[in-house]
Parts: sequence; structure tokens; C-alpha cells
Amino acid sequence: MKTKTFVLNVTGAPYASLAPLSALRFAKAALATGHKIQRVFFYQEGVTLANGLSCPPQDEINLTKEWQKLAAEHQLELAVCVAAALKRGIIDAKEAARYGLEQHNLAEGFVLTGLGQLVDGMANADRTVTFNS
Amino acid sequence: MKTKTFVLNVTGAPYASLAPLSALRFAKAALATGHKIQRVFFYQEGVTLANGLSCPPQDEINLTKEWQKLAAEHQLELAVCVAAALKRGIIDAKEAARYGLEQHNLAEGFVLTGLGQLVDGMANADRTVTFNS
Amino acid sequence: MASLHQLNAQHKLANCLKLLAKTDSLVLIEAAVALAVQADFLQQLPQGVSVFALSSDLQARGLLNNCSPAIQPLSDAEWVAASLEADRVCSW
Amino acid sequence: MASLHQLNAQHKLANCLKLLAKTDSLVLIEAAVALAVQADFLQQLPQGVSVFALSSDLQARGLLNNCSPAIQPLSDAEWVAASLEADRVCSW
Amino acid sequence: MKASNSFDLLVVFTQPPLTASLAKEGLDLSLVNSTFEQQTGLIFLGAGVLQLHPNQQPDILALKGTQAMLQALGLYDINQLFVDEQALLDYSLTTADLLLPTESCNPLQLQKLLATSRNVLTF
Amino acid sequence: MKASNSFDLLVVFTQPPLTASLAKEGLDLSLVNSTFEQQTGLIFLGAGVLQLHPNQQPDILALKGTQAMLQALGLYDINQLFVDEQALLDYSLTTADLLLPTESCNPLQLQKLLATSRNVLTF
Repeated sequence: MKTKTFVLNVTGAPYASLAPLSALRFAKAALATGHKIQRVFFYQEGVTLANGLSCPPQDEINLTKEWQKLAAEHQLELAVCVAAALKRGIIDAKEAARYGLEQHNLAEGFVLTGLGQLVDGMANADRTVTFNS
Repeated sequence: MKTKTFVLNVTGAPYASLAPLSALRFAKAALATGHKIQRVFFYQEGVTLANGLSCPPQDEINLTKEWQKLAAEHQLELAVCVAAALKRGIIDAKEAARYGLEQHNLAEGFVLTGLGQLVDGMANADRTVTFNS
Repeated sequence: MASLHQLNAQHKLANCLKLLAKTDSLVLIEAAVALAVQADFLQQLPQGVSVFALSSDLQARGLLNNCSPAIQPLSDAEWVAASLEADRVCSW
Repeated sequence: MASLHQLNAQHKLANCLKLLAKTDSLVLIEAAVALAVQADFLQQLPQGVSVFALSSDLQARGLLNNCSPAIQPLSDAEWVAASLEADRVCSW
Repeated sequence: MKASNSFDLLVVFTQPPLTASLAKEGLDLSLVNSTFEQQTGLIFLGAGVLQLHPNQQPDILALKGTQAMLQALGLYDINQLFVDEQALLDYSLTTADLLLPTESCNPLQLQKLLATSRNVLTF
Repeated sequence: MKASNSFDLLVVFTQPPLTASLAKEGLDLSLVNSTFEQQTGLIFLGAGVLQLHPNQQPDILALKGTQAMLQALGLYDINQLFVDEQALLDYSLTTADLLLPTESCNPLQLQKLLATSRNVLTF
């Protein structure tokens, strides 16, 4: 079987949708069957997965941590659309300083980036799969 | 006309829904026609309105600030369901300390509280109106 | 004991219709005002239901002039009044 | 040049059907697997469309045994393979 | 039939299981409502009847599901569950298949439940 | 007809105007896509045709709307807009009513657009 490259585009929020969970399942299955995940892009409500302050009940899955773990194991790029994130209050220390905010909340392992990274990914990957809310 | 009391229950997020905006319009119209808003309760995705780090584009409405302004003018209670908020990464300084987090993001004027405040409000107000996503 | 049904999305109509009694009222808000200009919308409702749509939501989407004459546009103040005239508001 | 349509909510079916060609495939995921046990679902599709549903999503909701025999349950690995067999994935 | 009872709060479930955390948050509210001694009635409407489908295994997806909360309803004196008769037909189910005892209602009965309850929330 | 063209990305709008920020984020993506010299086609499907309805006044709600972005499409060489023929009928519209020049397509033509495009995103 030939190795293929995927870009995953996650647009649904945790709790309001199953998008981050379905994308996680897809990513794990793709990696397990020998494929590559070139980039995971978080757009629209999907950016809220990158909120590092989320505290789910202890007996429930923590999707932000699951994605961080998978990304660390497989060197995945977790790219968060900066415009969508800032609107929804997902912000890193650098942007927070620029906006005069004393706090920040972008979870470790996620990077704020432009929409061009999604376009570039879609143009170059073998397959783009979107996970909507 | 007799003055009536309202409880508003906002369950939809800004950007993903118009719930916070419609509830704001309803609240302003109710106050302008002589009624009282006993409590505004934010539940489910509605809790994300209380994210104090949101930075909408400058030419777009900032719904968090609009609600803060209306609440200050009319001494409105902006009650945020604590369980729904913690899951979604909306947290005040006190809860952040309890969870060992260095950052927090609950916007000023909003208070984390239990679901009982919604039940109590529904039981006592003349009318409850929900704004869903 | 009539209810005011508050509908904010077209796809919720099917469930709303299950609880919509002929003595109830329906107010279209947000993007659901698109139903007010849809050809076969009114015939899906039980006879006797009063149908409203928020004026500002219609106008914002350019639909105020296309709205069916059987649907009454409401100002925000009239919306508040309608919520009090009914015995309860059922938001979908 | 067939597409795999990925449907995650029942209410999106009407729009999906507008772009679903008879040579395309459809995979039901998340809560849309409820369609797999709905009486009149299959007759709404064009003849010839292959219909899949994610096994785990069916099982999690107790629907695996009730699923129509015309609908093929897919493991997550088969889901990945199906996305590559098609020329593109259209997520609703 | 019980459908003539009057409730302080009617909670309406409209989505299939594991659609976001909607059903869970609706059940949370139902339980809290009951601790405030408010009479609570539950309606399972449309695809919402699947919330009561047996053999659910949410752990397959590492999710929590609502089975434990549904089982707890009785402890909170929430015993009045109504299901949409037409939805049972649509999904080839009968009340005997469901996780909990329920009463099957036609549209007029469902509408009467709404007409006699003080408040209503849909999930 | 243009519907035989092949696009790098097909962007499908399915929601009426001012439904969350969906349409805005779809248009943002379309414009960025174009700056990467990717051919972009737009389909307005179902209630999505109302995105092109004239006389929209989003400022009534203190919202921004997408009119300016729609007008900018031409500057980004995005000129291929396709609308769902059936949806025009459903909303009693013709292509002449719409904000921008579009091509009305039947289901087979819409399906052909999808079949000849590399990627597709729905909003």
C-alpha cells in the first residue's frame, strides 16, 4: 500500500460537536495504517479545542490532551487559525501582549497561524478531510 | 402595563450562533418597555460569551462588552453555569487556583454559579425565554 | 394555555411542528426568517396558528418586502409583548 | 471521479442529496448513524450509491444490530481507506 | 393518561445519543430541577427517542453517555417520560424496547403536555 | 456551460445570511485560496442562495454581513458562482434578482462541478 498524506480540517468545537473526537479517531486510524498526517488545521469553532484552560470532569475524555499526546508521538502540526481564534478568545502570550491582555490560554503544542496554512495543506496533501460541527 | 420579570437562558455561543445577540436585543426591548430582567443565565455553549480574552475585529460588535455594559447600566446578574464553563475552558481566578492553572479568563461582570440558579430563576420569574444555538 | 414557539433555524421546524398546537403562535427569529419567504412553508402549519417574524431579522437579510402577508413582522418590543401574552415560550 | 460524502447530522441530508451523484458513496458518521435505522432513509438516495456507517458510532448508540443490511459498517481503518478510494471527501 | 399532568418544567430531548453534550446537559438540569422540588416531565421527540435505545456502549468512543443518569431519574422522583409515537414508528421501536418505562403519545397528547406545563426547555 | 470547469477548491454555502459567521469564514477562505493561485468555484445551495439576496442591511443588527466580501470576489478573480436552480424556485428568486452574476444549475450540473473539483468545503 502506498503511503498517502492527509490534511485534517477540524471546524467543530468539543462538547458542541464530535468533530475533534472523530478527527482524532481518523488520525489514529490513518497513522496506524501507514499514512501521514501532514497538518491538522483548526478553523471556525474548531479553534476552541486549543483552549488550554478547559477542565473536563475527571471521568470524561480530555480531547485537548488527547490531541497533544498524539501530536507529540507523531510530530503532528496542530495549526490554529489565528483570526478565528482571536474572535473566540483563544490567544497565546505574544498576541495577548499585543492586545494588552494580562492572561492567555493557548494550549501547549498548538500554534496560531494564518488561513494560508489550510490552503497550502489542501493544495499539497493527497486528501483533505473536514470534520464539521 | 404591569411590570413583569424575565429570566433569559442563553445556550448558544457568539459566532457559532446569534443567541447572545438575540438575547441582548430581547433584554434591551424588555427593559425599554418597563420590565425587569431578574437574571441572565449562560448554559451549554452560551458560557463562552464570558471568555474575557475574545478579541473580535475592531469593526465588529463585541458581544461580551455589550452585555457587560447593559449589565452595569441595569444591575443585571450575568450567571454562568460553572460545570459547563469549566469543561469549555472558561474559568475565574479562584477556580484556576483550585485546578492548578496559572491563567484565567472569566470576563468581568460574569459570575460562575450552579445550575440551581437557572432552576430558581425559572421557578420565580414571570417568564423564561431561552436563546439556543 | 397557549405557547409561543420561538424558532431560530429552519431544520428545527419538523420537531417544532410536533408540539405546535393550533391555538399556539410561532415567531421566526434569526436565520429562520428565511422560512417567511419560502413557498411551501405556511401550508405545513396547522390552521389557526398565528405566525410572526422579527422585523429586524427580516430586514437584515433583505427579506422584509418579500415576506408573506400572512406573516406579521414584529418589532423587538412586540416580541417581548408576545412572549408575555403566551403562557410560556418554547424555544427551539 | 467519485466523491465520498461524509454526513454527521440528519438535518444536513437534504443538502447532501443535491450533490450526491449516483456514482458517489455516502458514509454516516457521529449522530447521523441514526439514519441507518430509519425506515424511509434508503429510498431517498439515488440508486447505485454505496452507503456506509461507522461501526463504532453505530455500536456506541446501540444501533449496530438494527442497521439495514444495505448499509455496510466500516471500521475506522476502512473509513480511512474509503476516503482514499474516492477522489475527494465532501464533509457536510 | 398521565399526559394530563401538569409540570413545572418539561424537558424535551430532540437529538440522538452522543450529539454533543446536549442530552447530558438536559438531564443535569432535570435532576437539579427535581432537587428544587419542581415537578419535571421528560419528552423524547423525533430522533430523541434514540436516547432510550438499549445496548448503548458509549465507552467504545471513550465517551460517557447518559445511561447512568437515565437510571438515576427514578431516585429523583422523575418517573414521567413521554415518547413521540411517530418517532417510535420511524425507528421501528416500541416502548417495550426502551431503557425505561415510558408512555407513548400522539401529537395531541404531546401538545397537551406542553399546554399544561409552566416552563419548557429543548435539548 | 461553465459548470464543466474544474476547480482546485469548491466552496459550498448552505446557510441563509447571518447564520453564525459561517458564510464569512467561507468567503475568507475563498479569498485566501485565490491569493495562492488556486482556482475557486462557489456554489450557493439550498437556503445558501439567500446569501446573494439583494437589499441586505446587516447593520440593523449591528452585524457586518458579507456584501463587501462578495463584491470583492471579482478583484480576486473569483467569477464563477453557481446557484441551485431548485432553491431559487423555493425562494421565488431568479438569477436576475441576485447581488452578483451567477449561473443556475440543475442537480446533474451541480454534481458535475463536484466531480471535477479537487477539494470541496461546505459552510
